Order: sequence, then structure tokens, then C-alpha cells
Amino acid sequence: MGGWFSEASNWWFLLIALFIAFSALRVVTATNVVHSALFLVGALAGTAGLFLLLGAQFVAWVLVLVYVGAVVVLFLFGIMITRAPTGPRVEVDNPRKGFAAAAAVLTFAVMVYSSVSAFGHMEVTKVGTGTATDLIGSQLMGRFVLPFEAVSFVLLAALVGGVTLARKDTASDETDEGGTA
Amino acid sequence: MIDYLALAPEIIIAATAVVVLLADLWLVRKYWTAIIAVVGTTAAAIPLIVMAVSTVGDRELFGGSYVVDPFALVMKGVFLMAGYVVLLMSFSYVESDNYYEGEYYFLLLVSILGSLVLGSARDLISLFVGIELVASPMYVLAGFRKGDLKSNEAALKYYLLGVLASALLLYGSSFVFGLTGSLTFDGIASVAGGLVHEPAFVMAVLFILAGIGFKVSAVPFHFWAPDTYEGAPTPITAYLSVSSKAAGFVALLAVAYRAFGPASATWAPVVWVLAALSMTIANLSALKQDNIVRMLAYSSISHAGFMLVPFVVAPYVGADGLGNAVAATVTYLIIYAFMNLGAFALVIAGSRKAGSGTVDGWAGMATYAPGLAFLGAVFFFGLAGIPPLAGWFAKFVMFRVVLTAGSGWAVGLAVVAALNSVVAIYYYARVVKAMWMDPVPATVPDREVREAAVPVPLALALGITAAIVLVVGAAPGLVTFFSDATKTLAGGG
Amino acid sequence: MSLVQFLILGAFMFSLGVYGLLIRRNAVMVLLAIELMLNAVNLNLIAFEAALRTTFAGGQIFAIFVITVAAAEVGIGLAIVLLIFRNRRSANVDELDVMRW
Amino acid sequence: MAWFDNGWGLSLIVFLPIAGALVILLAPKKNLTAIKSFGLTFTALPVLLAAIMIARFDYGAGSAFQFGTDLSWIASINARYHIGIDGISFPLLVLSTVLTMLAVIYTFNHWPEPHNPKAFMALILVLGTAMNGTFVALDLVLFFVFFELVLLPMYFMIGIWGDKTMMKVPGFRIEAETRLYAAIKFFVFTLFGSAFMLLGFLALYYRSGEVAPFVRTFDIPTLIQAGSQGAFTGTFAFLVFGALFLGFAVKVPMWPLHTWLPDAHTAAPTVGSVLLAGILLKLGSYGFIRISLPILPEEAHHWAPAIAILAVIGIIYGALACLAQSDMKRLIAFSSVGHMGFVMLGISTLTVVGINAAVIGMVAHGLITGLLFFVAGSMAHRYHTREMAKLGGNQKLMPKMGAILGFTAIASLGLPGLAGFWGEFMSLVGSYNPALGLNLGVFRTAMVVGAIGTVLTAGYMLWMLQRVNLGEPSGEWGSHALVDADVYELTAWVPLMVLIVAVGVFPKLVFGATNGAVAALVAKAFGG
Amino acid sequence: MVLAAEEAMMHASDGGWLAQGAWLIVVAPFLAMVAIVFFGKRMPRKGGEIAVGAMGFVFVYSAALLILNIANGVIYQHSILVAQLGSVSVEWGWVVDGLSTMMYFVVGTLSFLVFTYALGYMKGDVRETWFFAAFSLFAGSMLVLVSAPNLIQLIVGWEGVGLSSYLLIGHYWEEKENSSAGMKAFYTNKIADVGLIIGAIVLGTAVGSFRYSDILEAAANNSSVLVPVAVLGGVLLFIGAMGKSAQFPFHVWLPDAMAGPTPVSSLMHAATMVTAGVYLVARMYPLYAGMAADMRVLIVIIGTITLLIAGLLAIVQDDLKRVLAYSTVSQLGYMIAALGAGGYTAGLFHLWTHAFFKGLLFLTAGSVIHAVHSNNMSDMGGLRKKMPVTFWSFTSASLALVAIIPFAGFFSKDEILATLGHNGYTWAMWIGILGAFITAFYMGRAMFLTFFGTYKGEAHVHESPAVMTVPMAILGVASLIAGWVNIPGVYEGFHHWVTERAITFTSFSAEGFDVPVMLTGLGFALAGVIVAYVIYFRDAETQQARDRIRIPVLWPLLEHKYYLDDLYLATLINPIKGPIARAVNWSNSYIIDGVVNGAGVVARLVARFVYGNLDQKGIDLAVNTAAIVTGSAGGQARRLQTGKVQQYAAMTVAGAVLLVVAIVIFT
Repeated sequence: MGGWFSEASNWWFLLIALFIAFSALRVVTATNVVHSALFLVGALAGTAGLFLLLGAQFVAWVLVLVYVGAVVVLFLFGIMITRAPTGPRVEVDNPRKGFAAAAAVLTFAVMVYSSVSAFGHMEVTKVGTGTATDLIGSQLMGRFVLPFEAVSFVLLAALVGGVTLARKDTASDETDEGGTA
Repeated sequence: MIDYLALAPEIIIAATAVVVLLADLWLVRKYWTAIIAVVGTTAAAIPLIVMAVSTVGDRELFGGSYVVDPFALVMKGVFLMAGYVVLLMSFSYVESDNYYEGEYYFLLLVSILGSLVLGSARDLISLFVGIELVASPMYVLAGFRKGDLKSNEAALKYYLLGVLASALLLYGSSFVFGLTGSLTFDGIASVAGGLVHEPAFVMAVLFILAGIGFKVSAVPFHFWAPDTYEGAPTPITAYLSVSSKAAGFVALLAVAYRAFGPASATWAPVVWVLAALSMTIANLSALKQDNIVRMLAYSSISHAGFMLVPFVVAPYVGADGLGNAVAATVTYLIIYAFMNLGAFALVIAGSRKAGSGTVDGWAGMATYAPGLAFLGAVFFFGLAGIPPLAGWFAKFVMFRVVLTAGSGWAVGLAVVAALNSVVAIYYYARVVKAMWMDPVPATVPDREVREAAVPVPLALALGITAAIVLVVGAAPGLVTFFSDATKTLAGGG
Repeated sequence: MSLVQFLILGAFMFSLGVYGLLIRRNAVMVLLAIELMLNAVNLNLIAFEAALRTTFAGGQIFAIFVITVAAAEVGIGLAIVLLIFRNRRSANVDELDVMRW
Repeated sequence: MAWFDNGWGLSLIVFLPIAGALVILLAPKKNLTAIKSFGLTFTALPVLLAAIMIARFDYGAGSAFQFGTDLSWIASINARYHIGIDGISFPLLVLSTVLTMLAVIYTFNHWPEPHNPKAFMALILVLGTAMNGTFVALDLVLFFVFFELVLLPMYFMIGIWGDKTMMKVPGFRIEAETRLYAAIKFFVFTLFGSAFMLLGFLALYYRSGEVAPFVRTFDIPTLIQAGSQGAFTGTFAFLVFGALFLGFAVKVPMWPLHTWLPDAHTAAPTVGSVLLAGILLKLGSYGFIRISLPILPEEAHHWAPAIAILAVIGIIYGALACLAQSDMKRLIAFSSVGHMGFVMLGISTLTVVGINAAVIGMVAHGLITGLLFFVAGSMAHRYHTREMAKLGGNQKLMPKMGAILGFTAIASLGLPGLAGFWGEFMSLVGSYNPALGLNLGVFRTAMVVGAIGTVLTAGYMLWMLQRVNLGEPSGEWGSHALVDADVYELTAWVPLMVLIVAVGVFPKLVFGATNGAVAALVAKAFGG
Repeated sequence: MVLAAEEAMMHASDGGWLAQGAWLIVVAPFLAMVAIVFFGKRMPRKGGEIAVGAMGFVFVYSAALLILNIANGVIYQHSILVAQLGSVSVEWGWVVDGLSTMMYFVVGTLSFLVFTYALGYMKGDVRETWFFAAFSLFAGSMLVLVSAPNLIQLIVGWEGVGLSSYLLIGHYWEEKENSSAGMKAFYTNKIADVGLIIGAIVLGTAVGSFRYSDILEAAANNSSVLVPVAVLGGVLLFIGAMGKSAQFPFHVWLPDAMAGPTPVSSLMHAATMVTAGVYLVARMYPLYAGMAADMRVLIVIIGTITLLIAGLLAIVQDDLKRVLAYSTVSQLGYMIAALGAGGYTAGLFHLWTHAFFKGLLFLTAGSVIHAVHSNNMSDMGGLRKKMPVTFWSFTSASLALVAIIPFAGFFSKDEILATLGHNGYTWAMWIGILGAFITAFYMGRAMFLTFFGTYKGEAHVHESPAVMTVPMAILGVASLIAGWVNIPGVYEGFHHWVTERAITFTSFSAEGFDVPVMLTGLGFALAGVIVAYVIYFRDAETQQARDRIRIPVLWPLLEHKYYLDDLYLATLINPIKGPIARAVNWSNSYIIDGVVNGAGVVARLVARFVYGNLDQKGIDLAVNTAAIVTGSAGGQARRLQTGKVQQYAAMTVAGAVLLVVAIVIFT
């Protein structure tokens, strides 16, 4: 264990990890949607930090840009539009906490147990020797070009679909014969 | 250099999707979009045929992460056929409600594109992307009847659980990557054998199974299905219960036999449990349904159970047996696809005439719509698996595989399956009984509605499916000709 | 740095995501929880990549795909939530009971 | 005639009816004559072909499969279109063609309610194909398909044209329309059995791959070959036989799996009951003879005593139940349980005599009970009731019909000199000395009990006659204009009566065909 | 004491074309029946003439055969194979030998005469045609039975006789009693037939053939295959015989059989039905004489019991036909006893004589009934003058029955008594002699009540038409002379006729009169007549008074026929028809079907639970049960406000994770 603390990077990790853990916890415990959204930002930012620590600069910045830049904004819009509970008094959680906690703990236990048993010995290589971005680029344009193109369609579909659903219109309330119970 | 012929179907469908989207902007007559979609789907079948007859063997692209082998070809064919039928079903339906037709067909096509991608996906990333590509348009389409609370609810339930499933799938995938250091199935398979007793590997595999199990709606990952089916527009329900489910099975087959083939000892028991649960719980639940669509939802869950049955023999048989297992699932899948599509087409037509989607509402349909009543008998008894309708052969090959595995576990599951196939008779027969033997209820609409002709495209859909169900029942060779070709999937892994 | 510490952190985030997913009443908050889970996956992928140093940077590529798709999903999700909110003036998932048995 | 002998003849016999069904579906709903004539044509032609076969059948080689062919059907599972008839299936095939035709003729002026001739006729024809097919199939898969194909038409016949009176499901507060209850009961009951039968078939297929020539096959002759060489033994065989037993015993039906039968027969429209009793029940017992016994001889030995015991229980049980019936059709239905009990008793002896007896018993029961249901149906049609308490003096009101009923009832109680006798007597002979190694005590007791059963049979049959035919007719029929048996009915019935006498006086008509085949079967399976 | 068979062997011929054509007499009645069914209605006598014609042919042909046999004995048999099942072969055929020729003649003669009589008797009956058809069937079946060369054909004829008796007894089925009487006859026979059928199977299987020739061959030379089953087989066959020949305790059906028209009774009692049992025993005699000898005493016992109890019953009957019916039973008892005692000849001889006079008795009774329109002797009396032919025929027949020398019955009965005495069944002989007294008494009673005293009825009495009286007259003569064919020491032709058999066997026949026995028998008979005369030969009302003499214990017993019918009803028929059958039916509906329907109901309940709780309430089930277990309340309140989505999610996650745990643990 001592050896572990002798490594500077581990201190960095500890610092960021605690931050992430705290904000993640608050994401699911905060009674104010806006807060939890902001805590999510924190968690994401922390994760990006770890990415840097692991030498994945490109992904780190993608994360920051896509999430902090786009997704969270999206969320905030959503929160505003849907008048999500922003006051502390609101009942934001359903009463099945006990069970949920149990499930979460069980999941956590399983994951940790298997991780340790499988990778207990493995080390991650030193900082700095990060992956060259051009490698990623060539891979994306080469071997993974097809999923890459496909994802573009996912985005397109999400865009079109999102617009179609979200836009206000005079959709009549006709009920579908197949669906009437 | 990329083999564009191999990608032609995907490209054509993608292009069609874009064209539909653009056409929607300019065209006044929206039904053109539908026609374009149909044409595109048909066109996409051409390169498939070309490849099928070509002498070139398996076409591997992108370092084996994307393969066009007989399995892929057959499944893509199925997806296109199914998509085609769903499109036909959609015409009159979409017109009847003021939908965004262009968007509707666009999203449908994207989903079809996703299923095509899945057919060839042989690495984790394409798998993930393919699944998302199939699913995300469906999240939207499920809620496409925007005014209807049920539809909204259907969408959200499907969405939330779908994303959860994806999360599980991804978490599993990440561990697989970590354990094997590779993303392609073949790469994974090369080391999977040694990891059978590695807890991390077990967790990874099972999470992936759970993720896909959601797609095929196997118990206990099925909960979304009944509500979503009930709420979503009926053609979309049909698509979910057939194409989306089929896509899930394609993924499952590829993952199970290709990626984790050597580790079948890990997943076979799980599949045993899933299959048994799916068949039993779904069948019993279906007994309680009055809404036909909801009943069909549970029936489709139980059928997923039947399709899972062949997987359990994997640890006990050789390459030949594995091939048979794949073929069995595929055979079942194909036959089920057309029976179920027919059933849903029938639901659309019948509900319109009877003005209700409940079993009691359909009572006495034989008196005012004998044709539909006849088709009802064909499709529902087909699903029940009663000769001479195609369904019997699906069950037959399934039983054949498990009983020829020579394993007590397999036989046990076969018995469960047998009992379930008897229980299933009840709820299928109940609908037919209502249509043929019960008096017409007061709720039925007046003559011009109830004796109005079935719209041509819908009739076409009914005709195609019914013909296939009847013919295949007498000459199952038509299906086995294709399904046997898919044996190579296991042979390779 | 040992690999496990990252994995444990990931596991923690994922489990919290599960927790949130199960208890939050507000749909948007549920979505947030889900993002947490996906993020955990990304962390795993990057950590593995760092440990394995594959020739094709598989982990990072995968992570990129995950991020992109996740973004798309959030879009759709929020749209659906919006739709529901418009129809019933509430975005609480536990009030979705039209099809109660 | 080569084409005729090489499968075409049989295939035509099998598929002409269903072809007729399609033709009828195309025929206009209104045009009754067209429907009738199509129906008659497509059932008469098979009879004609069957007649030609009677002429061309090589009785010397009754054990060999004749007029058959063996074509590829479902290559991937090695299921083949292998058909053919030997001395055992031949009489049954003829019976089924004839009975189907007579059923069609009878229907011409007995359209049950709801009047929908098109569908009804089509269903009869589909049934025809299914029944003929089962008797000629020599491939387990083919057999299975035809075996199951009878279900749907019969289900609809009972469910749509069946008895509409309400009945109380015994033991429950549920009230159901008889036809609906009977239909689903028949349907699910039979499917329950056949699901396991299918498992049994597949198990055989699996194990057949492990004996020479080491290819898995559904081919019945091949499996028989393997079976007679002891390919299937031990627990495996035990379970397989059990599975097949479930499938066949439900169809026969054997006590205690018989309870679907009274309801189905009672509820079904006349033609339905006729075909149900006449042919469908035979599918089960035929399955035993064609599949269970020769393929699993060893297990047949183990199971035989159990089968014998169940059979005689069925005989006595059925007879006693008959004595308690007040509904004429239901009484006849229960009588089937007894008669099929004799058939199964014969089979269980595993002897040449016993199995011959079983076959002739099937034929006789087909003729006699078929006719009984015809008459009972016609009477119910006239009197609008089946309550024997209400009937009486029928002999006076409708002399012809009464006489025919009397004749048939007498035949049904197994009077020597009429068809019914041989099955009963010979199965008793068989069970007096069953195959070597079978428990004599069990079988001889079975014989005595069976013989006593014949007394009870006479009991309820004559009692039925007394209540229905004899005595002074009750006043309420005075007003009714009761027409005696009309020309259609007589056309349908007289052939049956002639056959009953012919087979009774000259049993060689059946034994001549069966004996060789049965002898060969027994010799092969049980060493003679 | 001679070995009949040796002589038989000496001059036995195969009978030539006459014997080969003998099948004609079997077929003729059936052809007649068919013809009657199709054309009878259109004929002047409603088809009766066809029947009579056929019977005439049979009579002539059988007479020819008899003469042929008398001239030079015939032993011929022919079989046609009609079915082969493995080792078992089914054959139709016909036997012409001493026994069968005698039976052919009896059947032929009686049928011919009775049919002719019936032409008159049944004139204008509700369904004449039907009657003659069934009547032909009756005679035909009997001929099938007699001509049978094997047990299977015997059974065919046997049951055929049973059936036609059912049809004829129930001829007037408008009244329930009549059809019931027919059913009673059929059932009683059917029950006994179980014995016959099983016996046939036992013997046939043991020998490997159902032919008499083979079975008796085996019996004659004590073949080992037969040793284990000989006695059993003998007993079983005898049970069958008891049924047909109305031996105690199966005799109950015969008196009720009077419900049928009188010609039927006549034929049934004389030739075509009750004789079948005697014939069977005679046919199988070599078996009884040899290997099954041990059980013969049983036959004797049954016979003697029958002759005694039936005779007693005859005393108390008021119905004339019933008197005769019981007398038949009692006479059959004599025959059976004789056969049991080794008197092959004696038994058959009595069958022969009895056929004539009993047939006649019924014809005369019929004639009387026809005239007075009542069966009861209390409605008759003093008919002597009014119906002379009838009276004289009756007298002749009665004397024959009472066994007064030189009438037929005397010789046959004496032969029987002699046989019994000679073969050491002295007790049986004494019962026989007592029986002779009883016989004489009840016949005397019948005679005096019917023909003497004063007429007590209302109907206008007149003699019957010629078509009826002529046959009576003929038979009247026959009952006088029929006995002369076998006068011990004088002429023993009959003995030689009937012992013309293919198989050798020992048979007793008296060569001379056993004078003391003869005299005792005769004496008892006369005594009986005298007692009857003393009691009944008076004017009407005193007849009535005298007829009320009661023997305290015996009388009620007799009036209730020893309570046998009630016993059968109470212990057998009613329970089966009633409670047992109902119980079975109940079990069918409520136990077996209960299981079936129960399965359905259970399935439905399970389904409700699975769907309602597992599938739809999902986690809440777990949560709430946990809550209930831990006693914390509010489970209900919770469920109401929980959205299902999150339960679904929970199930999904839990499912996945738990599966992982399970697999990790169990593999």
C-alpha cells in the first residue's frame, strides 16, 4: 500500500476520484434538478480529468465538448421547459429507496468483486505517452468507418425524431384501434 | 479497397431514407414518400440476390469486423421482407391518423438500416451502433401518436428501459474488451475459451446477454413489451415484435456462437433459465389478456423463449449440432416473423371493422368478415403451432435440436416447451373461437364500416403473409433452404 | 496506478446510476442517472485502453462512439419527456399508469 | 397402371379431398348444387381408386408396403414423403374413404345450423385428406402432420355446428355452451397428447442415428428394422414408449384419458360424430400397431399388461357409464370407450390373433358406431331431442329407421355373424394366451372381465333399444309429422349395413389382408 | 352295454351328394327370411307361405338324411375356411352324422308343423311379416348351431338363437313386460354364454383348433394338451348349456318367455332353443365321457335339482302355458341328468320324444287360448266337447308326457330312469321317479281344469281351423309312436342312429326293461294322475276351491318361484343398473373430468397470480411481502403510487445481477 502512495499520479487520482464520487452521489441525491444537473457536469469534468491522467486527451476533450458543451445545456433546457422540481421541499424520490439502495449495492459488490478478481494485478502505464490523435482519426476513418457513418444516422434520426416529437402541433387525440384496451 | 457490393443494401436503404426525408419537404402528396420507401426496400434486395448467387464466398470488411456471409445475407433478406410488409401495413394506418408521414417512413427506414448493419456486425462497436440504430428511431415511433397518452407512455417506457439495457450492454462490452483486448468477435473467441470461470467474464457476458435480452424481450427483460406494444402504433408494434426482435436475435446468435462460442458453458445455463421463464410466464400472462395486441405481446415473449431454446444445447454438441441449433433458431425466427406480421396486419384490419381491439369485440367476425376470420384461424393457429400451418415446423425443428443433443437438461427444457405449447393453445384458440363461434356483440359498428373493403396494401400484406404461412406449412423446405445456409455462423466460431 | 481503482470508481458511478434510475420520480433526473451509468462505461473503456494499449486504440474509439450515441439518446429522451409533459403537465415517471393492470 | 402403383394412386386418394376443399372454397356461396357435386366427386373418386386397389392389392404379400413411393420432402431434417399401404393400413384406408363419401352424401339434406354448406363441406373434405393421409404415411413427420391435421376441421365442426345448448361443467359453477366446451376440450386434450408424441418421435430420430446405417431417420420401416434389432432399449425406450402412449392413448381413447370423447361426440354435428367415431379414434390404435409395437417391441412387452388392464377397465367402465346415460348420443359415445377397449386389449396381447382382432375391431367399430351415430343424429334431427326418456315407440313412428337402429345396436353388442363379433371374440382368444413372457394371470383375468363386458354391452344396447324403439310412442309425437328415413339417409346407411353383414359372415374380407401383415409384424418384433 | 362306435365304424358312409348338399337346409331359412323381409308385405299371407315352404323343404331334406342315416349310417363333415388369423382358423361348414341328422329331423319336422300352425294362429297379427322373418331366423340359427362342425360356428348359431328368441318373445313390444321378457331371456343366455365362449376358447386354444373333430379326437385319446383344461372346459361349456337349456339357476327366463306368441313357445320348447344345451352336451359327449368324467356328477345334480323344483312350480301355475313351460324345464332336467349319468342315448331319446309331445302340448294350448282369449285355466274348463281335436291331441301329448305306456314319453323316461339306476345314481333315479309323480299330477290338473268340469270363461269357444288342427293331429299320432324307435330288447334303432359319430366313445343303453324300475315309475305316474283326478275332476266352483289347497311352507315359496327372480334383481340387476352405473358416471364427470377441468382452473389461477403479481406488480410483490414479513405496514399505500417503469428497470437490473451471482456461484 505504501508503494501506492509513493506514486504522485495516485494522489491525483485520489483527489479527482473523491470529487467524482461526491458529485455522482449528489447527482442522485440532490433534491433540486438544477443542482443534480450541475453535479453531473462535475462528475463528467472529473472523468475527463482522469482521461487526461490516462493519456486519452482526445477523448477527454470530446467528453468535455459534447457533454458539458451540448448535453448538459440540453438538460438545462429540458429542466426549464418541464418545470422540473427546483425547490427543496418537493418529493423528488419515490419511496422505494431501500430496495433501490440494495440493488445498487449488490451491483456495486458484483462489479468490484469481478474487477478485483480479474484485474487485481494489472497496472496502467505511465502518464504522458498519450495515444496519438492521428491514430484515432485513421482508425475512425478506416476500420471503424462503417459504424462511424452509422452513428451519423443515429444522430440524424435522433434529430428528426426529437424535432417531430417535441414540436408543438395539433395532433388529434384519435386513439389507435389496436391499442384501445 | 472497400467492397461496395457488400455494402450496397445498407447504402441503398440509407440513401432511400435521405431521399424520403428530402422528398417530404417538397412533395405535396405525402404518400409518395411511402412509395419511395417501398421502392427503396425492394431495390435493396437486388444486391442481396446478386451476392447470394455470386461465387465469391464470405466477404470480410474492415478487418473482419463486418462480414457478409450466408447468415448475414439470409437475415438481411428477412429484415427487408419484414420491413416491406410493415411498410405495406403502414400505408392505410398512417393515412388514417394525421402523422408526419415523411418522418415516419424515414425513421422506419433508419431502423431497417440498423437491422441490416446488425446482420453483418462482427465486432462490439458495430454491434452497439447497430442496436442503437435499430432502437432509437423506434423510441420515437413508439410515441408517434403524440396525442395519445398510451403512446407517450409506451415511448418513455421503451426508451428508459432501452437505455438501461444499452448501459448494461456497454458495461459488459467494456469488460470484454478489457479481458480480451480485442473488439472483433473472432478475436474475442480466440481467448474466450480460457475465461469461462472468470467472474469478470461471466459478468460481462451476462450483461451483454441482458442488453440483448431486452431487445428480444426475454423474461425478465421483457417488462416494457406489453405496455409498449399496446401503446405504440400497430405497425410499429408489428415491427417491434418482428424486426426489432429478429435484430436482437441476430445479435444474440452472432455474439453467442461467434464471440462467446467457446464459452458456451457460461451462457447456456443462463439461456436455459431465460427460455424457461419466458415461455412459462409469458404464456400464463397471455391467458389473462383481453386486448388482442397485449395478448400478442405476451405471445411474442413466449415465442422468444422458444427461439432461445436451441441455444442451450451448445455445450453438449459438436460443430454440426451448433449449426443445427443456429438453423433452428433462424427457421423459427423466419416462420414466426411472417405469422406475427400477418397477425398484426389482421389486428389492423380487424380492429377497424370490429371497432375494437379486444377479444370480445371481435366476436362473430366470421359473420361479417369471413375472409378475416379465416385468416385469423390461419395466423393464430399458426402461432399455436398446429399442422399444417407453418408454426408446427418452427416448433418441430426447435424440439429436434434439443432432443438430439442427448442431454438431460435439454430434454427437461423440451418438456417445459411442450407443456407451454399446449397452454398456448388456450389463448390463441380463444380469439379464433370468438371470431367464429360467438355471437356478434352490440358494440360492432354499422354495416358500411364493418363490411368496408380492406385497403389494398393491407390486403397485400395479409395475402403475402398468409400465403407464406400456408405454403411453408406444407413445404417447410422453402425455409430450411435458407436457414440451413446460416449454419456456417457456428461453423466459423 | 493500478487498473482496479479506476474500475472500482466506474462501478461506483454505475451503481449510483442504477440507484438514481430506480428512485427518481422526475424523468429528467432519471436521464441524468443514466448519463452517469454511461459515463462509468467510458471510464472503464479508457482505463482498459490505458492498461492494454491496443494497436487500434479500441477503448478510446469505443468511448467516442458511446459518447456520441449517448448524446443522441439524450436528445430523444428529452423530446419524449417534453411530449409527455405537454400532454399531462407532469414529467413524473411514476405517474405513467394508463396501462395499469 | 405403373403410375398408379408407384404412389400416384395413393397420393390421389389422399389429396383429392383437400383439392376438393379448395375448389369448393372458390365455388359461389349460393350455388348449393355445385358444392354438393364437388363434394361428392372429390370423395367418390378416392373410393373408386380404393376399389381399384382392392383389385390390384397383392394379398399374398400383405406384409409388404404397396402402391407406395418415397420422395424427398424436408431434406434438412431427412423427413421424406414416404407413403404406402400394407395389409394393416389397407382396410382402414378403404374404410375411411368410404365413410367420408357416405358422410358427404348424408350431409346433402342434413346441413346443421348455422347453415353454411360451403365451409362445412370443405371441412369434411379436409378431414378426409387428414385421415387417409395418416393411414398411408410411412414417415413419422408425415404421420405427425396428418395426425394433427384432423384437429382443426374437427375443432371447427364441433365449435361452429355443434350442440348449442348450455351445459353445466360438472363440479364447477361455470356454465358453458356444450359445443364450445367440447371443442376446446377435444382440442387441448389431443394436443396435450400429441405434443409428447412428437417428443417421442424426435427421440427415436435421435437414437436411430446411433445404429446402422448411422443416419438419423424418421422413416418408419427403417425404424422398425432398427427396433427389431434391439436398437431402442432401457430407460430411453421406456420414456419414448410412454410419450407415444400419451399421444395415441388420448386419441383411442383409453381410460382414463377418454373424457373428451363423450363431450365431443355429443356436441358434434352428426357427420362430425360419425367421422370422429368412425375414423379418428382409429388413428390412435393404428398408431400403436404401426409405430409403438414394432419399433419398441421390448417396451411393448413391458407396457402390455398395463395396457391390457386399462383396456378392460375401459370396457367395463364404458359399459357401466352407458347404463347411466339418458342422452342417446352420449350413450353411443361411451359405448365407443368399451369397444376401443377391446381393440386395445387385442393389441396388448402382442399376438397375431390379438392384433388381427384389433384391426377388424377397428373396421367393425368404424362401420357400426358410424352407422349408430348416423341414425342417432337423424333421430335427434327429427325429434329435436336426444333424451331417451322422451323417445320411445320409434319403431312404430319410423319403422325403417327403427329397424336400422335395431340392426345396428344388435351389431354393436357383438352378435356373432355380424362384424362386431370378430374383434371381441378374437381379442379374447388372443388374451387367453398372450405373447410369450407376458403375465398369464393378468391377461386371462382380462379375458374373463372382457367377456363379462360383453354381457354389459348387451345390457345397455338392448335397454337403449327398449327405451327408444319399443313401447308405445308418447303422445307429444302424435302431432309431429315424422318422416321416415329418406333416400339420402338410406343411400348413406345401406352400404354400411351390407358391409357389417359381409364382414360378419365372411371376415376374410379383412383378415385376408391383415393376417399376413400382422404375422410378419409379430414375427419381426416379438419373434412370432 | 355296447361300444356303439365300433358298429358305427362298420357301416359308416360319407352320405354322398345328399350329405354334401346338406348345407341347403341351413341356408334355406335365411333365404326365406331375406325374401320375407323384401317381398313378404306384398304377399297374400304376408310372407308366411315363404317360411312354410322353406321349412317344408328342410323337413323333407332332413327326413331324407335321417332315412339315409338309418339305412346306412352317415358320417360326413365339410368346412370352408373363411378366415385365418395366425394359427386360428375360422370355418363355416356342416356336419352330417347320427346326432345331427336326428336334430335336423326334429327341427325340420317341428318347424314345418309349427310354421304351418302359425299360418292360422298369426293370421291378422299386428306384424305378421316381421314375425315370420324372425321365425325363419330362429329356425335357421338353430340349424346353423346343429350343423356346426366347430365351436365358433356353434357360438354363432347359439347367439343367433338367442337373438331371435329375444325378437320373438318381445314380439308384442308395445307392452313393456313383453320386451322385458325378451331382454330377460337374452341376458340370462348371454351370461351363461360367457361360460360357453371362455370354455370354447380354453379348449380350442389347448387343442389348437376349434373343430369338434380335433377337440374330441384329443379327448378320446387323452392327449396331454387337454389334460390341464379338460374338466375346466367341460364345466364352462356346461354353464353355457345350462343357460340355453334353462337349467337351475338359469331357468328363470323360460317361463317369462311365454310372453311371445304361442307358436314361438311351441318351437322354442320343442326343438329350436332349449334343446341346444342338451345338444351341446351330447355333441361334446366324448369329452364328458372321458377326460371330463369327474365333473359329470355336477351335471346330474343340476339336472335332478332342475327336474324337481321346476316340476313343483308347475303345480301352482294358473297360466296353462306356464304349466307347460315349467314342465319343459323339468323334462330338460331329466335329459341333462341322463346325459350326466352316462345316458347319451337316454338323454337324446327323451329330447326326441319330448320334442313331439311338448310341441304338441303348446300347439293345443295355443289352440285353446286362441279360443278362450285367455291364458288362465281359471277361465277354461269343459272344453272337451267344444274342441275335440284339440282335446284328443292334448290327451295324447299329456299321456306321453306323463309317461303312460305305450306313449312316447314312457319309453324315453324309462330309459333315463334305467340309466340312472344302472350307472349308480340311485338317488337321482328316485328323484326322477318322484318327478314322474309330480309330472303326472300337474298334467292331470291341467287336463281336468282345462277340458273337464264346466266352462268358466265368457268368450264364444269354437274349434280352431284346419291349418291348426291338422298339425296337432299329426303330432298327436307322433307322440304316440315316437317312442317306438327305441324299445329295449325289441328295437334299438334310435341308439344306433345317434351313435353314428366319428369319434368312438362308450355310451350306455339299456338292452332290456328293468322291470321293477319300470313298474315303480309307471305306478307313481298313475298315482299322480289319480290324485289329480280326485282333487280336480269336479264341477267348476269346487275346482276353484280345491285348487286353493295350500301346502303351508312350500306354497309361498313356489308362488314366488323360490324368490330367485327377486334375488337376482336385488343382488345383481338393480345394483348394476342403478347405483353402480350412476357411481361410474359420477366418477367420470366429477373425478376424472374433475381432474381435467381442475387443471384448466388451476392454470387460470396460476396465470392470474403470475400476471397480476409477478409480471405486473413486479418488485412491489417482493417489497410488500418483505414489508409484511418485517411487519412494517403501508405496503398497500405504496403500491398505489409507484410507476411501473422503475419496477421494470429494477427487475431488469436485479435479473441481470442475480444471474451473474448465480452463475459465478454455481459454475
